[in-house]
Amino acid sequence: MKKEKQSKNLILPNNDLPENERHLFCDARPQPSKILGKYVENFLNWARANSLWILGFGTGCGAIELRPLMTSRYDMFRYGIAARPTPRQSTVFIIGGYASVKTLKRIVKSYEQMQDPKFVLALGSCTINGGMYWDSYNTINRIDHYIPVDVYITGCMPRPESLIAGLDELKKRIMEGKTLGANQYAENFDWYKANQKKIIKDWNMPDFNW
Amino acid sequence: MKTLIDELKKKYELKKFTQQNEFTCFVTVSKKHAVPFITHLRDVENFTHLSLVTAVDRIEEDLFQITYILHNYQLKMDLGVRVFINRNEPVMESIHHLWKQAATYQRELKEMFGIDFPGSPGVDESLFLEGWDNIPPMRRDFDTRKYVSETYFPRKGRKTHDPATYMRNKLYPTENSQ
Amino acid sequence: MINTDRSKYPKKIDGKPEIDLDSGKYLKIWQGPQHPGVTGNMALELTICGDEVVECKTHVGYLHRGFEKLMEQRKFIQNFPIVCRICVPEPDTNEYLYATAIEELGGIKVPERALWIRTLNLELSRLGSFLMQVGGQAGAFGMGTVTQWSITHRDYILDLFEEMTGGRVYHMYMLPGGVRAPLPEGFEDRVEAVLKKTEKILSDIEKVLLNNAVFKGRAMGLGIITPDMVDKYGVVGPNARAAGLKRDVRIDTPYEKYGELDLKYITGTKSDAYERTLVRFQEMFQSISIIRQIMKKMPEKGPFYVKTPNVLYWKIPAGETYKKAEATRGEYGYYVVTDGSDKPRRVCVRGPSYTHAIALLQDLIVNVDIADVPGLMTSLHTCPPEIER
Amino acid sequence: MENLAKTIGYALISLFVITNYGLVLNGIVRKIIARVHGRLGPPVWQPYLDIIKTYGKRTVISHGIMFLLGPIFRLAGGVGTYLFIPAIFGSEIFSNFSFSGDLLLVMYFIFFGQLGMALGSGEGGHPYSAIAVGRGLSQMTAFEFPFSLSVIALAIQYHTLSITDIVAAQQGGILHWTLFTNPFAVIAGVISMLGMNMYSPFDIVIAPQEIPIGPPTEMQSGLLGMLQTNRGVFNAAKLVLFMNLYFGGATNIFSMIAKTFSIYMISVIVGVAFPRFRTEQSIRFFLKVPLVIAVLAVIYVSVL
Repeated sequence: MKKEKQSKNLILPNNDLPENERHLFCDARPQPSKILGKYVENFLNWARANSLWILGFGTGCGAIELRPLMTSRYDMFRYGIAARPTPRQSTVFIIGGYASVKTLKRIVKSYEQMQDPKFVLALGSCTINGGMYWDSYNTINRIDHYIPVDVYITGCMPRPESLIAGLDELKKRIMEGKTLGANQYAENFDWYKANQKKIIKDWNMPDFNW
Repeated sequence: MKTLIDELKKKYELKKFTQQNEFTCFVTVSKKHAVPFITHLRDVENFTHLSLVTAVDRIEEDLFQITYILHNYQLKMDLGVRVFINRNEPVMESIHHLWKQAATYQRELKEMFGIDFPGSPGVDESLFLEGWDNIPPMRRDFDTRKYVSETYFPRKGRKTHDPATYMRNKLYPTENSQ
Repeated sequence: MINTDRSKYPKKIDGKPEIDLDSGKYLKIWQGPQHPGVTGNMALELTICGDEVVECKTHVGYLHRGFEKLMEQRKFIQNFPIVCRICVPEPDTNEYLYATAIEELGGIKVPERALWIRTLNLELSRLGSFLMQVGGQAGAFGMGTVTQWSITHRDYILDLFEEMTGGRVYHMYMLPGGVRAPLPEGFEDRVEAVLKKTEKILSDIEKVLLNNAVFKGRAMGLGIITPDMVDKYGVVGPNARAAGLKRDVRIDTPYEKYGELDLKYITGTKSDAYERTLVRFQEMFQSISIIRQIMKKMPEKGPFYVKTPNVLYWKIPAGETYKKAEATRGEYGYYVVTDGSDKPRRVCVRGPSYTHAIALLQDLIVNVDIADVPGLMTSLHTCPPEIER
Repeated sequence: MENLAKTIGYALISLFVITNYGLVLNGIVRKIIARVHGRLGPPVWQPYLDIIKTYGKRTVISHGIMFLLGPIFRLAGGVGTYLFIPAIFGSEIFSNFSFSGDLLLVMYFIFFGQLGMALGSGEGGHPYSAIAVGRGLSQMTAFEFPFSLSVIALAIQYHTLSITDIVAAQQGGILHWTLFTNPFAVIAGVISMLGMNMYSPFDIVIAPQEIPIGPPTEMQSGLLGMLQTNRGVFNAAKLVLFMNLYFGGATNIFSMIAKTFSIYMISVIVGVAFPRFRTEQSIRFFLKVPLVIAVLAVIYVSVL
């Protein structure tokens, strides 16, 4: 069913862009990238799991615990985890807690700019069901309706130890080859887009930001 | 402080004065005298520091209460100036010419309460929200829980109790009084 | 030293620079929200000409959670766990201010020992937040070493909080009527050990950072706040003190036990980024001495919590008050209005960064080299969560 | 003919060796910096993992042909720099394609890569890339002055432009090194090496807090992998060059490793102890003291 839907509109409309700017932006849908042979993929997964680059985007109060994680108390560099300032090069996106609508727009943008394979680590209870802010008019309740999530870390606020545990869990999943979030996003693209456009009122960007 | 307010009563029409604690007191001033009164406080009585501009939605009396909190570094006193404006045409004079940061506060009030401050720079731009198309969220008649349940995707299984009844049933399961 | 002579362009038309982006002289850059240099989650819309910023617009609201709306629909005691989420690096000020405002309106007298414990808690959180700020200041100028050191030592203070309150970042410790728990056994010794560590690392940082020629060359003359700007922009806290004005809420309007402690105004003269860093440094040493005084005067026994009416049915008579305390960034205020029901009518939070990050930064940043924008932001110690609530 | 084949084969071997050496050196340096911070730091083989991962990305996006060529130029610059430096004096394997007058070619290759990178990142279209390219090129021209002057001083001193001859002239005891025969040139050269190695206070091109992270902002996947590989080759090549010019070259691989490592430590230790310069501060710095010292070096060798 999804297949025929995709084949119908392979070109994104980019309706929300002004006419004179449409040609400037990419209008191709994301396609699920093909998985290589078993042994190659295992080898690459081993490398991916041992060099996780976190996108330096403190989207919420979870960012406060990333700093102790980077310093000598809980030294995350030991595990080959580093922070990259640009989404093009980073592989892990840590959603630091609640995401307000204004931030969610930037989260989607940054997530789509990251290169496959990319992993999402949702931090804090507020990404799971809204947590403290379940009835706030400006924070979303479930992040997994807007971008695919690989690992959740509960708590408000989660301790650095639990962050490390979550990253270990992520490593395990990568080794097992279960983290195909990007493909999932490409396959259910229309559903994700519909959810995003439902709450992001002024959508003044292309439908898919390469 | 009381004396100061009393002798200011001659010039401006001031109403209820309350000494909240040893450092804080509040006074009500009519809408048309508000900005001259604040200017006088700033220039003559050197209440030179504007701490806060905020509003309270008195929906029962159909009023908005705008509160300016000024601080005097000589007397070490906080003075809250209350101004009541009509909730149906919420327009107030701007004080951005007195303090630079007042423009930001008024911008927030415009967005959160829908109170307009004509002439305040950038008062119409949204400060916190983006693409908000509902009634201003801080008004009492905006029901955020209803909005959330309609807009976002609440995860099933979240139970909310009224803590009073919940605790009573938990502690005294036998008697179901009240 | 920054060249402040922008006589050529942009031409000023009645005060506002006229900027024609098509002329190719100007470049519009969004610094943030995804940017390692900005503090927290906010954005600066910079228009740069060459390497210098000619116009800036601060965009906040990425962290807006509508706290004030949430508080209006929760009971008084239900609010006390969420107020600390307002400011992440320094939550205790929020807890204290909310608790004391409720106590004043509800007519509750807090016992002596609780006051002392609260003062200790506030001062410890100030110390931790200052350490974090110095780390950020060094990192913004590209000195990662000092960042690592200072943030590690802030972690020891978080350990103290964990032992005292059970929470590492969010403590939920000061509730209306007192504090949740007394100090644990032998707490003084561990506080003293952490203070010794902190003093040592501070002296190291002073050697490495404050006497560093490169740091001086960049921070001196950056973002000067003249004393007449202070009242015009509502500058408070260390930023105002670095301009030479004696303004400290702990001394002006003493709260809790600050009246009985020996502390003094710490002022600078030039009020550039370097001076502000110096002021914050001496603040840290002062709060270390304050903590020592508190631990000396801390009463051993006595009630630490006064019984409030049943919090589930607690109705507070109508009234309004404005309580303020000195956070690391300056005057932090809570304006609470009650209407006789069991929920607050309005709670408004006044964060000091509100003025620093928007009104002040937009004007200070003009003619600053784009390389210095993060340093300037950090030297103002802007903290987005308290702006947006 | 087989002579040429042998040379090429040997050059490839030495290139392979120097690449791995450079990558391991990066890993060791990361660990050393981490120790200064009080951390343990990543494992030494971390650079290899990063390179494998970046090459193993599933998608690549391009902003145009020049964008794709930029990293290739950079890598070519790094490899070319190395291939014309005799790494180990007297060793046939590590003599590479060194010939008389190769010094000029090497000095050209050192900056060839940066120019290619500038073009590529320019097409990337990211404003920070553009700013960083401006910064990088201006700083490059700044430390070019003292560096070229000190090389000229060496050329006058040893009456040759061949690195092999310069190394040969420094053999026979530590006192024959340029470090002692012409200290001015060494000081000027080493200071400009600090600028070349992109550590604080001269890392204004990849200033993470200011213009994250400069030219490679848009580079991803394989393109980034090339840059990382180049970082291994190019660092090692530069270190070997400085070792040859100033510190008496190396007669076996162990002395080469020891010397290059200690040369690299200079910029690392300076890097962890200083904040970052502003652009014009850095340029002013290079045009003051090092330039004067370099001129002194030229005068010194001319009057002798």
